[in-house]
Amino acid sequence: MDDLSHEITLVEAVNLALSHEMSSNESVVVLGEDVGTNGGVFRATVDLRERFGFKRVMDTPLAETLIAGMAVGMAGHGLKPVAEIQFMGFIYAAMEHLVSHASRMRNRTRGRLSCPLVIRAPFGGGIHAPEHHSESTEALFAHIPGLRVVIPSSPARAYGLLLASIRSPDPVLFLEPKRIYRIDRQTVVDNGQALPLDTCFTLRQGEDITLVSWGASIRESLLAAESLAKEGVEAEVIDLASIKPFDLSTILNSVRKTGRCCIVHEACRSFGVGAEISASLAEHALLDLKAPIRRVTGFDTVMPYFKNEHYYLPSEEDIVATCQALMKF
Amino acid sequence: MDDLSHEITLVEAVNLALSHEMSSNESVVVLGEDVGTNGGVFRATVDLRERFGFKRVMDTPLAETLIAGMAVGMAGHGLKPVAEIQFMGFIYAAMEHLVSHASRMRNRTRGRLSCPLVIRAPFGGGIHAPEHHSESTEALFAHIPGLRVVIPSSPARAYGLLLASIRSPDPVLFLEPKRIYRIDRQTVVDNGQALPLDTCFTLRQGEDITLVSWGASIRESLLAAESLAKEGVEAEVIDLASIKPFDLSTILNSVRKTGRCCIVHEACRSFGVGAEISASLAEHALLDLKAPIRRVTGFDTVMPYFKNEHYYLPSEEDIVATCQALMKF
Amino acid sequence: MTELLKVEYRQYLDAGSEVVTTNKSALVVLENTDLLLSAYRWMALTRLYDQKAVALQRTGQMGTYPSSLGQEAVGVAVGLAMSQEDTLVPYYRDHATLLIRGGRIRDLLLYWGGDERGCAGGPKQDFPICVPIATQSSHAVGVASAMKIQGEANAVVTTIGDGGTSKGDFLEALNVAGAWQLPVVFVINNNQWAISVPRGIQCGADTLAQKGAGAGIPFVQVDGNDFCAVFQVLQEALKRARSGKGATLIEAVTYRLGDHTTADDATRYRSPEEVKVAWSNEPIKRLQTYLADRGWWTEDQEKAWQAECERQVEEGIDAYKSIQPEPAEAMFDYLYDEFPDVMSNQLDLLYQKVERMESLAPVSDPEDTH
Amino acid sequence: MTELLKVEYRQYLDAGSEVVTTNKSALVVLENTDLLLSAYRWMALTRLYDQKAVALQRTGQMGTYPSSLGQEAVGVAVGLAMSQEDTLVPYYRDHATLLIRGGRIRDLLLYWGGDERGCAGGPKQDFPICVPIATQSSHAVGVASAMKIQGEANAVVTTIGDGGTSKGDFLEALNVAGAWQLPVVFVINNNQWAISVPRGIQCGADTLAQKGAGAGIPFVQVDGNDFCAVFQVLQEALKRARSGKGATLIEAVTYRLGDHTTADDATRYRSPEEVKVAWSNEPIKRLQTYLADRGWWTEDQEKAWQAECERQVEEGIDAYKSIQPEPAEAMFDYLYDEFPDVMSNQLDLLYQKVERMESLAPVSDPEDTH
Ligand SMILES: Cc1ncc(C[n+]2csc(CCOP(=O)(O)OP(=O)(O)O)c2C)c(N)n1
Ligand SMILES: Cc1ncc(C[n+]2csc(CCOP(=O)(O)OP(=O)(O)O)c2C)c(N)n1
Ligand SMILES: [Mg+2]
Ligand SMILES: [Mg+2]
Repeated sequence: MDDLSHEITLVEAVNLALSHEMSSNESVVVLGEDVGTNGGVFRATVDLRERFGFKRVMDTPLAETLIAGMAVGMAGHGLKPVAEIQFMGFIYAAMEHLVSHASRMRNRTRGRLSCPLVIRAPFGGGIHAPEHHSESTEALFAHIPGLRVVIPSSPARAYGLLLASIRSPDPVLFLEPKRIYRIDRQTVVDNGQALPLDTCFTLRQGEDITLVSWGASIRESLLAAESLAKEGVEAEVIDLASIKPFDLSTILNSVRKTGRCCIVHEACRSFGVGAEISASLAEHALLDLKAPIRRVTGFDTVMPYFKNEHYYLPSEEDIVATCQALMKF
Repeated sequence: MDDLSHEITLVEAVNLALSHEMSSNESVVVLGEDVGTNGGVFRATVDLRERFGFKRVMDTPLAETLIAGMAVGMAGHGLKPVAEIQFMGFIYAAMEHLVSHASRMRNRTRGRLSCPLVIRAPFGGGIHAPEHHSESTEALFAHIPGLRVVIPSSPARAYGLLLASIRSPDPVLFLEPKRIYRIDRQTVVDNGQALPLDTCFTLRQGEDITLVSWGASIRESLLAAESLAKEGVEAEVIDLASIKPFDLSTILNSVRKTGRCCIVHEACRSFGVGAEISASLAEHALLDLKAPIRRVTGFDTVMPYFKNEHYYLPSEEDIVATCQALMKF
Repeated sequence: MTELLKVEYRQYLDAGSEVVTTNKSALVVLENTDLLLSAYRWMALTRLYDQKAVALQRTGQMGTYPSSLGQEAVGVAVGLAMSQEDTLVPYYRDHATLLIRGGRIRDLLLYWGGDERGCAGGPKQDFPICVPIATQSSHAVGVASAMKIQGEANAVVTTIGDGGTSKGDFLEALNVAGAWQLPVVFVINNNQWAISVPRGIQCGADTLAQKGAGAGIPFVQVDGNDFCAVFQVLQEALKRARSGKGATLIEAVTYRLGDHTTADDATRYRSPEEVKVAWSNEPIKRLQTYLADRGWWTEDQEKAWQAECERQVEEGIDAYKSIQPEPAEAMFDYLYDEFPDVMSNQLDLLYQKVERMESLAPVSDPEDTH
Repeated sequence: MTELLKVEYRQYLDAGSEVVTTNKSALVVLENTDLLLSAYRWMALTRLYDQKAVALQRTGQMGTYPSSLGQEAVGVAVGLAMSQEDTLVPYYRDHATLLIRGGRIRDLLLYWGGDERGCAGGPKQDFPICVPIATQSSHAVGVASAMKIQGEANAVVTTIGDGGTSKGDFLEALNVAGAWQLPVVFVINNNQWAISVPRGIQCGADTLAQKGAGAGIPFVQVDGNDFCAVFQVLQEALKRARSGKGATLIEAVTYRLGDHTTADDATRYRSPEEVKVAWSNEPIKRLQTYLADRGWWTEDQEKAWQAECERQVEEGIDAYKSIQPEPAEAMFDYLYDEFPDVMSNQLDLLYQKVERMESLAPVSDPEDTH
């Protein structure tokens, strides 16, 4: 008998979810640059070619517009394409198909066609990669009606959320925080159980302040929460997970309880995802706030190349400092 | 002697600013689809071909990626390209060049090269146009570090802000609210005077509530302010104008005074530009707020085709109703 | 350096309706009376439909509209050459093809009248009208690839304008179609103009067909006003596609006799002489004369058919005019498969807005645009 | 349908260093001792630099690095054929060309070592290293168009990999270069692989050169391991460009002897046999043998030159290692022309962050990637 539980990394969990869905659903196909023989530059699609063959694991020509556009065509013709964009920094050429087609096909045809595709892309900085390999531009996609944007922050959530994304009848952008691709291992049971796409996950309970984050920054948020606990400040840590559409009520309930909120993300601050969370809270929880809503984020600048990227990335200490300030407000 | 002042429309003001800069600066060139002989599908570039010749007014092949990419090349080689994207709905193919190059060239070369281009695009709904001709996705660009995003709301500001954009050493996305291209006429003196890109414009003073908007929605905002005045509510109306980077302090001072803020925009609500304004206020003016910050916006949906677009577009009545609610809060 | 062989140019009937081919297989088409009569009828219907659609726009009863005047042979050939099981991935000027594939006149009008229900009909696998230029090409290769993966023996036909051939999507799609030997036929409606930009400014190559060379796929140029030739190259290409031999690129050379759309005024950028010359090449008269010369089509038949077209188009217009608009909530009905609970706030706001609107006057008039 | 003529293939020296051309004009290159010695020296320097750069990465002293091993003839030919006034719009594997155009080894290392100052040097008009595939092609036609508008008599050379030829930017740029007769030379470094994707999967055409056909520009395929042939086709193309005759597409057929980058392991996807065969074709030995056979290059010269290369590269490495990192605020210094006042809040936050950091330990080790 197969042992279904593994101690695996986040990127292995991605691979596991892909294998699981490809085994159980013939219409799932994988396409992208180097996803076949090479198994993906991060090994996310390793062994899929061997197991599912050339027809279902396709190395495409080097063209992101094409990858997204073909995925639209495949999804509109009965397949469930899971396309990889090698790095989020190269997703912009794919944008027209996501904005103007993937997210609109059902609406445009009043339900005759739909576009249930998944675009996977590793994102975020902190791995000392070259230029354009450290992007966190999830906000651009979160603004697009009809798309779903999903970001896991642990191996188990990567597995469960990717299953859900592949099974979703809607187009999903699934962003993988590559900084934590291999940083932790976790037991993941390959039971085919998807996680919901309409909820955030409360990773830590606390009464004093609400920390909202997603992706790799969950790591620093949890570390900061531990630090704060030593000072007697109990932070509630919420993993947003589904960025679009997002579950405001869990956050709202938490902030109504704690009266304080700090949002943490790696992307540039201005017009980032944090802004929407803050604005929604400002609209719905004003009277519950004991302190302003603060954001700990990257700066409004091009991500510095890796020699200086530590000046850009939000750190545990940044979060702690901000939370301390909010507690004193 | 030439009479330099004209009663002109917004689109004529765009044309006037282009003529002015092309006359006074040889390196200014115009490129795009149908900008030459045809003078642009909205007539924004009319007569420029006749006056400045084929070399400086270029009908490009039909390729938005190319238009943006060529503009990057031209800007990096001593020209000042003003490229037109025929409708904002077709700008997505140009995104990679804006995000990965235009906004980064100076940074990447530590000042050796820069990318002083202007991309002009008509945007927004309400003109009963076909699919994809009603987009307001300014938020996508506002999130990009190194870009400037500018939106005029009157003929005079179109003239002055476009001059400023063309003279800016930074890359500028200049979005033209086509719904008000021809709706009003205003005297514009062709004096070559640019408006600043680092300030918003307070169009109406008021003590009771701050209305922040930009582009075509300024029209409904001002109408709403008039309506509210009849009920004794004096709204301060601020035209954001420079969306990125934006002038928070004018808004902040206004909201500190009024204690109430309503943000109006046509784009989808979630992760829109309004979110950043609201979040910034929530961070810096919490204690001054007498009511929650509210947004009157388009819905988080694909803009309905024109038969139903009135259900989507923020109206004067929507703004009045929201302001009334905030006054009663 | 390297030179191309002369690109094949296919023409069976010239502008004077004379048979100009010695190709024997052309007879299969040239003597197929049923086919030619059917083609003629569809072309005539399309032309009348186009004319009435423009009139609806001019009288404020519809939105911006792109007539296919002069390009009917291409659209009809595509429609008649395809089988119902093939997949069409069209662009926005394919009215004839949509009609042949079962699209209702009402629905076409709905689409251009600003109502999403316009693309709800037609064969369920066909892609909807596509406005962002050239993006349909990428979708078409996606569909073709899905067909190959799923073992389907059908083909995809996708259309594009001459202007569209400059855009990356089209070129990327050609490339993968060649690399993967996909069952897809690319048809360029080279109507000589991309709004105001003439074909010569769009591309420096002698033919657009030769864009197939770089992708390693066969290509051919055809007289796009000659239904017979277009139909036959399409049949050949479809056969290739269906038998696993891969893609074909067809450039159909025709002319946009009308404005780009009702929002355009072509007199700004092209001469009346050019248009006049083009009229002498137009496809409907050419086929009509051919048919009449052979006694396959009489004046009585013509009259009866025009009356029938009139009836069909008016029926479609009536249906278009009488349909109730969708309710406001329709904007959310197809956004996600299920309306997400987390967005319920938006529905509340919409209902409030609708309530406010119901106590107010109707909206102001449209400005016509692209 | 239509067939291509055989695409011209240029080769002067074969893998065994034998002259295989009867083309008289080839002698201009084959007998230009100074040129060939210079080319040889640059190729040898590039190879040593590449090797040491890889070693720096392997020892954790630099970031991910793309070696140009085996492709030196292409890079050197581009560098030597261009004039200082021409503009180079490179991609990321053009180390030889950058060096020839005055790029400092220190700067190349800085770029790949994660420091923006790496692209601050070189000829002031040259474009920086470009990572997003094929986007440089669009910039190149923009530059070429600026040259034409400004009446400049120079040319642009832009490079791209075989994989890059599939991306829309490249194809759109070819098209406008043909339509507008732009003074630009496109050079494809066809090193047979795009990371793990072999040339055959990338495109179904026999040559990549023939992508020029659809754009109406002349094209030629050349043995990319034969410096002499590459140099001469470049010279011809540059002459065409500078004299207003427009663009040329050159496909240089070579081989990527190393991994894609230091983050890649090519043994996963290609056979050692293939690489072994490719080694017998490599460009440096080919030119060296040719020179040695004629007595133009001796073992003593070789020794002296290797020592000189060692000295230059080590000097560059020392300069790289000893440079102080930029201060944190550098991230804002080149963002806008002037730092916008309205962003001053961000500077405050940065200073606070730096203060916090100064009381903390250094950051953890990098994970190597692309
Ligand atoms: C990506 C994109 N850019 C611009 C437009 C605006 N536009 C609509 S039609 C058109 C010209 C198309 O010309 P062509 O491809 O020759 O097709 P035709 O309309 O002549 O049939 C343009 C520029 C668009 N719809 N999509
Ligand atoms: C737009 C874009 N997509 C993907 C990548 C990731 N990537 C870097 S190099 C490469 C392969 C390039 O192959 P080729 O064009 O043949 O050039 P080579 O590296 O072989 O010189 C890929 C896919 C990228 N840099 N840019
Ligand atoms: Mg056309
Ligand atoms: Mg390569």
